[in-house]
Amino acid sequence: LPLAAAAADAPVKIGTVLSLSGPAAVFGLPERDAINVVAKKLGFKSPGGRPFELVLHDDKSNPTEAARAVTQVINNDKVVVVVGPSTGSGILAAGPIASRLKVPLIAPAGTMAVGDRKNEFWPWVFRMAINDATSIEFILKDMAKSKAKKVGVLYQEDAYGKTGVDLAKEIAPKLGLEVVETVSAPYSATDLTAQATRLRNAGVDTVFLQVSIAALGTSFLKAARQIGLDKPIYANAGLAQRSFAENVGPEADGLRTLSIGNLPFEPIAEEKELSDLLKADGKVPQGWGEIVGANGLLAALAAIDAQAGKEITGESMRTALEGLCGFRSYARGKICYSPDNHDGWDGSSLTIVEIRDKKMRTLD
Amino acid sequence: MTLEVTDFSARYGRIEVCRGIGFTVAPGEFLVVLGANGAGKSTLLGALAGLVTSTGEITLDGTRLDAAPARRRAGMGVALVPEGRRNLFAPLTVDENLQLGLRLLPAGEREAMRAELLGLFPILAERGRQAAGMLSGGEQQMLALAVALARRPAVLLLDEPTQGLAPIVLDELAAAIRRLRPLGLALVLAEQNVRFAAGLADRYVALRGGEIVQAGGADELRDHRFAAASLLGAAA
Amino acid sequence: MLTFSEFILRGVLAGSIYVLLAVPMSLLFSTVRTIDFAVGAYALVAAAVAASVGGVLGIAAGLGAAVAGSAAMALIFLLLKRFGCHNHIIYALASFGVATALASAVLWQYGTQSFVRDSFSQFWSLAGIRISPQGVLNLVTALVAVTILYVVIQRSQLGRMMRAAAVNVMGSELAGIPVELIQVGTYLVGGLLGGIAGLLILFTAGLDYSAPLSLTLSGFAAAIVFGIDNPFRALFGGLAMGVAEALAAGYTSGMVTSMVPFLFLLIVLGTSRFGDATVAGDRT
Amino acid sequence: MTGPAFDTPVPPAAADALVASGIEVAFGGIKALAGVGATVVPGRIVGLIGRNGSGKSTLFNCMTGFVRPGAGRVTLGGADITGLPAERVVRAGIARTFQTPRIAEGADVRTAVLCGFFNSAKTSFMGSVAGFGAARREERRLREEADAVLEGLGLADLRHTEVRRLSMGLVRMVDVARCIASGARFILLDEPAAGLTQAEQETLSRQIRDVAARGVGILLVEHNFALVRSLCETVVVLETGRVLCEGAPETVARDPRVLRSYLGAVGESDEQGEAAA
Amino acid sequence: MTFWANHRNTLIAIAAVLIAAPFVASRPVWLDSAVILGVYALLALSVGISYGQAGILTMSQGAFASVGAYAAALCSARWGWPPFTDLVLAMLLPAVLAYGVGRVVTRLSPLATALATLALGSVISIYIRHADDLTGGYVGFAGIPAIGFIDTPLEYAVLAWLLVIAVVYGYENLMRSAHGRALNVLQQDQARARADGIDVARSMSAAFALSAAIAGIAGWLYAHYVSVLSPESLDTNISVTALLMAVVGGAGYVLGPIIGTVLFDTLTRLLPAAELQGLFYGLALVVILLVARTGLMGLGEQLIGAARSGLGRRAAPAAGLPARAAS
Ligand SMILES: Nc1ncnc2c1ncn2[C@@H]1O[C@H](COP(=O)(O)OP(=O)(O)OP(=O)(O)O)[C@@H](O)[C@H]1O
Ligand SMILES: Nc1ncnc2c1ncn2[C@@H]1O[C@H](COP(=O)(O)OP(=O)(O)OP(=O)(O)O)[C@@H](O)[C@H]1O
Ligand SMILES: CC(C)C[C@H](N)C(=O)O
Ligand SMILES: [Mg+2]
Ligand SMILES: [Mg+2]
Repeated sequence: LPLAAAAADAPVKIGTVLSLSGPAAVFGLPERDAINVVAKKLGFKSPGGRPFELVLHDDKSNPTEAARAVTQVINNDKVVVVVGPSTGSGILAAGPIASRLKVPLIAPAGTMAVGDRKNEFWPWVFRMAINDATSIEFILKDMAKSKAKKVGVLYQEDAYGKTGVDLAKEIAPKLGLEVVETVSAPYSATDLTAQATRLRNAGVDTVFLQVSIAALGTSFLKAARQIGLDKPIYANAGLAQRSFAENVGPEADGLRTLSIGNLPFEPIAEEKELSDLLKADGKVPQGWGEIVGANGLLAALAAIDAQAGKEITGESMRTALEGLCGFRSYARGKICYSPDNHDGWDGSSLTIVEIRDKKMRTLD
Repeated sequence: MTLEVTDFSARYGRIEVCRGIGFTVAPGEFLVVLGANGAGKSTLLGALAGLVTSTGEITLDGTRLDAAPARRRAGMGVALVPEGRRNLFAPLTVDENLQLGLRLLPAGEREAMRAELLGLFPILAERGRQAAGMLSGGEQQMLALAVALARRPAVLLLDEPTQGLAPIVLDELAAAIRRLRPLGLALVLAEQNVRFAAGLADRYVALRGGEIVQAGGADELRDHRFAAASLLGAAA
Repeated sequence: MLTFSEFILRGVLAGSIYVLLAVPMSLLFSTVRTIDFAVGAYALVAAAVAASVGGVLGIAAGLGAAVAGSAAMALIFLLLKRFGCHNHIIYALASFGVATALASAVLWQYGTQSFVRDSFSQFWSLAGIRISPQGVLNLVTALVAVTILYVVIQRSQLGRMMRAAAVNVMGSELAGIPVELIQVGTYLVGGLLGGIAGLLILFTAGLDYSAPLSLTLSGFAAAIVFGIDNPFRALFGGLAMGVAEALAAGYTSGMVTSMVPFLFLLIVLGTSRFGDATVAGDRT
Repeated sequence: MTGPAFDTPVPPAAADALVASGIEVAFGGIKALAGVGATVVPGRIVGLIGRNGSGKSTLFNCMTGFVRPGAGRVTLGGADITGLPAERVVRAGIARTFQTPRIAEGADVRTAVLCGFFNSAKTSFMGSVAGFGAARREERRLREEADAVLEGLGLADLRHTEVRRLSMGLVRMVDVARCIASGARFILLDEPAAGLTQAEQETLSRQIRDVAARGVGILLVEHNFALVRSLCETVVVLETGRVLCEGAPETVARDPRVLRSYLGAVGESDEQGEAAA
Repeated sequence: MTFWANHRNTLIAIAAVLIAAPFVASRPVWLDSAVILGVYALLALSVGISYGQAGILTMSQGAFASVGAYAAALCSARWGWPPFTDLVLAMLLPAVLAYGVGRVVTRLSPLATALATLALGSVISIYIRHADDLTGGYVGFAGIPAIGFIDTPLEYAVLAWLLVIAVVYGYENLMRSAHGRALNVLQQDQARARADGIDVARSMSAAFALSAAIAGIAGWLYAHYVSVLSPESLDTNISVTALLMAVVGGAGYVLGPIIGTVLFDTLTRLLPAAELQGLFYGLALVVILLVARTGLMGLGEQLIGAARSGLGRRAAPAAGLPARAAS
């Protein structure tokens, strides 16, 4: 059933289903903040002048809730596009619903499976993030520049951690690296000395952290220092968070992390604008979550503007998104979708940052 | 100490179970409360101890008790041994139960009292480290009595203390309670065992439907048929 | 062999955190026969406040905040009791609500940051194993807490009153024991102990807004696995869980590593008699 | 027959007697029973008396599977049932009451009695869930039988009364009804008369006699010697875990050892016996 | 008439569903909610049986549901079983698991039981996360087909609530049978139960298995309706939520869990999506517990009781001795 916005001047409804609680709130909250400040700055009108409304729901970092929230915003609030859910598994659960109700998702997660063309719902999901394979290759390349050969991996026990470690094992050999040991930790771990000890005993030259729970990151770094594992440490984007950098102690100095831009500490021109907006609203920029969120909204708005004067439905939004390329965004790289490519971003927006004195410094 | 109860009623929620009760027990005097099952004996004793909501006045040598919660009445000298020895702490050892009973006594007197109680119920000394709940039924009853006696109460309320005790132990128990008379103990005893009650009490009151229907001297109880028919209200 | 003993040692040090969380559970169980699911939240609140205030004042403020959290729980407990609810599971569920509320308040106030502070920068070497003095401090604190608790509960008049209050409210009233005062007091002490655990975690590994539930469950498991009726059991429970996790992390991988702690719980509960329903003092 | 002999002649039915012999039980250091035996014959009432803590309830617990004896045997009609779990003992036909009544709060009298029928219920767990016709007929049958049991004990009017509103005496009667419902051929009663008024005791003893008359063997623990005297043909007296003596109530009551250790003053006056008669 | 007396809850449930149906059917979003609500109601009912009746404080219903859900997914999507046949496996598998574990946990204290079921749930979900080939691991399982002809949310909603009513019917049958009474007795007093001849371990395990089978039905429905599964779809949070729903509604009453489900669901919808959501949720939970200490059903019963005794009925004297005593 086509869900049409009643009249051309009636506000278009945009759903935002994000993780505002639970472990993924680390990303969901900055995503929401950025979406809010950008919408406010635009005066709830798209750059092309079309008024819009935001409908916010919490997916609680849980796929069941994500699916429910997406159903709700589409059926109840009649949104024509959804930014979210925040997590890979949330998107996978919401995908079939989006495809059944014919409303596209703008998905801010790197999980590979989200962009798998075998999914029936593939046409309805547009990734607003860098996919994990690209990310991991990027950071491992940086690692390969050092003399390190033997890599140890610590990953958190969830989808993010597990897909990360699997990709790392797959990609490392192509770059002349070898993953010699992997250890994992549940969210609840309070002490990672045993894991660190095991990596040390395996004689690794370098360590790769595939974690997004900052507490696990800090805990591991402390453990590594305590047990005398002083090797260079790299981390995937999960740890590129302001609060991690600021709260972790000196043991984090030298840690290299993948990031989309460096919003909290050294924003480049477009990022600076977003960072100022956030600060003006009393928010403290946290990391790439804001970039991903803000750009999700901008993509939706760009798609709306691409249909100026026309009736907007979920289906028309999908078509418009597939034609979207190089719209104005708060990011380094160019975001470009096409009917064959729903991955949007390539590696050009990625950077490596290094933690020094509780700040993330962009390396180049 | 003199226990005085006037115009006393007790209720469970909206249900009034005892009403218009009044009596006085002088120091050293023993009063038995008789009545059929459900007449309200336990309710009366529970209310005197502060466990059941009540209206009316209770004074102990002129001090009002009725406003105080059960916990404070305990400190004011009232001790109740409820039906089914429900004042025991089953997982705690016999010794610990006794120590809790002795708590309200001045520290210096505790050892002497302990020895006295263990003399009265020697089995409790043997079972000191055993959980109270593991004792035999009768042993539990003895412990329940010992715990109540331990604090040397001014008013002792006993709810069917004879349940589960061997005949010979009843004799010993009666003798022990009698020894408390010169110390000025006021005793209120609810009993079905008329023989035991008659041997111990000075006076009786009979309850029916929550009201006192009869009162008199204990000698009247020695006539069994009289007691069974008119006081326990057995036959309908 | 050295590796093995290293994992054991690290497990023991890690397990001391579980012990610290288990101690308030064991304590509360001995006086109220229920579980306070907010213990992990008290820990989080203490850590968050201490980290943001900083310094000695921060430690005091953190503990104060944790106790305030437990005071809220105690108040709810009292209200439930006054309203005539004597179901211990309801108290536990209410504490679950308090835990959720406190964690959410921390998230709102401090955001998603992880709270972590540095304590010692020097490490000790014990037979070639590098350990942090902080870990030793945690273990010592746990041992002290367990010992004090054991002496108080098992050997003191107060302890007898606490246990009495837990098993027979009517009997306690008759014995002149201030049941509610004791139970509320226990909740508050539980808050304090939870707060101390939180501060030690703050200086050991750090934690964030999502930690409370898993902290609570770790403490719960440690308190129960070898039987909840004695704080020394909680000590062994916590340390054993720490060791099981460390050995699993050290010697196994993947699925097995994650399963070992839970299999350990299941096996102990399934084969031992520690968790048996036969409560002392119930005979036929 | 391994049990001790009766003073009265053993009726022919004794072949299917419930016999405990040489029972020993120790709890930690406490020797609760040291070689105790007792025999219950269908249709007869045997009394078990003794000082508090002499081991009466423990013997009960051994004969009903709640305590596993350290030594000794319990047989039912010759079959060894020592150490069987309690639920299996019930299925073998031995039911018991508890010294402190154990009642499920809130249930009404009929439901309580229905619980006693658990053994004779023929539907399976899943059959009950599915609610097949058979299950429904079965339920109807159980209800009728329960009503019959209540009727037999004179409790029919109380069918719908909540158990917790009953006086202690009636609660104990309901417990007896529950035993009968289980189809037991032997019923072990632990101080059923505690806390009963004289009149209630009389009702109770009449009904115990009725039950026995139907061929049920009864083992009765009771401190009310008058009641024991009026009901039992044989009495076993225990003293600190041993059988002190055994015989007809009159004989036992005159035994000086029994007077000294158990009866005290009661034994010397006979009026109690008359009162209960 | 006897059906009314014996199946009051079933009839009430049917009536409530019929009354709600026209309203629900009028809004697509409500239809979707009705399906999910049905899933939760089944889960809460399963808690009602295991906790409310058998006294097993279970924290593993989410795990049982996901076993049922993955069974459904594998049977229908991978092995091509005909529609509805997978329901058998979805019920059987959790039931067998629960029966086995039940034999162990029945002799534990309630808290130890809770811990054991929590550990069991964790083991199950770890297995699901790691069995990549079977379950799709962390990423999950997509493309679960519809149940034969049942395809639209309306049809799913009808199916869901038919299942709920069927479960209520069976639950009610159970509670009116010897086995149901046995559960009630053993929950309060195991010694009493054994004296009645009840094999405590067997009865409790059977109830736990039944409850797991019902959770399996919930998972089966969920899998087919949502069509994708991941390890977090039906996790410990769901177990806890189901427990809360059952307790809030009144775990000991047949309909209590359903009422709790509806209330909880409404509550979570009304809460604002924000950092403070947890605060409101926690406070709301506390307030509900304060108001309805024996669950909403218990509260209702109390109110009715109060209204009745408010009519001035005096204390009924304790039932006296029956007539035969007077002689
Ligand atoms: N908790 C309660 N709530 C409501 N009514 C109660 C409660 N306890 C007792 N009653 C009622 O109060 C009345 C008096 O009971 P009480 O226990 O005081 O009788 P009693 O004289 O001690 O009987 P018995 O000889 O059996 O011990 C009875 O009608 C009983 O049903
Ligand atoms: N489970 C147990 N643990 C420890 N001691 C026990 C246990 N059960 C019984 N005893 C002890 O064994 C002895 C016999 O107890 P039992 O209950 O058999 O006595 P009884 O003859 O029934 O006494 P009563 O007439 O007082 O009920 C008692 O001294 C009791 O303390
Ligand atoms: C942009 C990416 C780094 C996002 C990340 N992989 C996630 O799943 O949240
Ligand atoms: Mg009474
Ligand atoms: Mg006994």
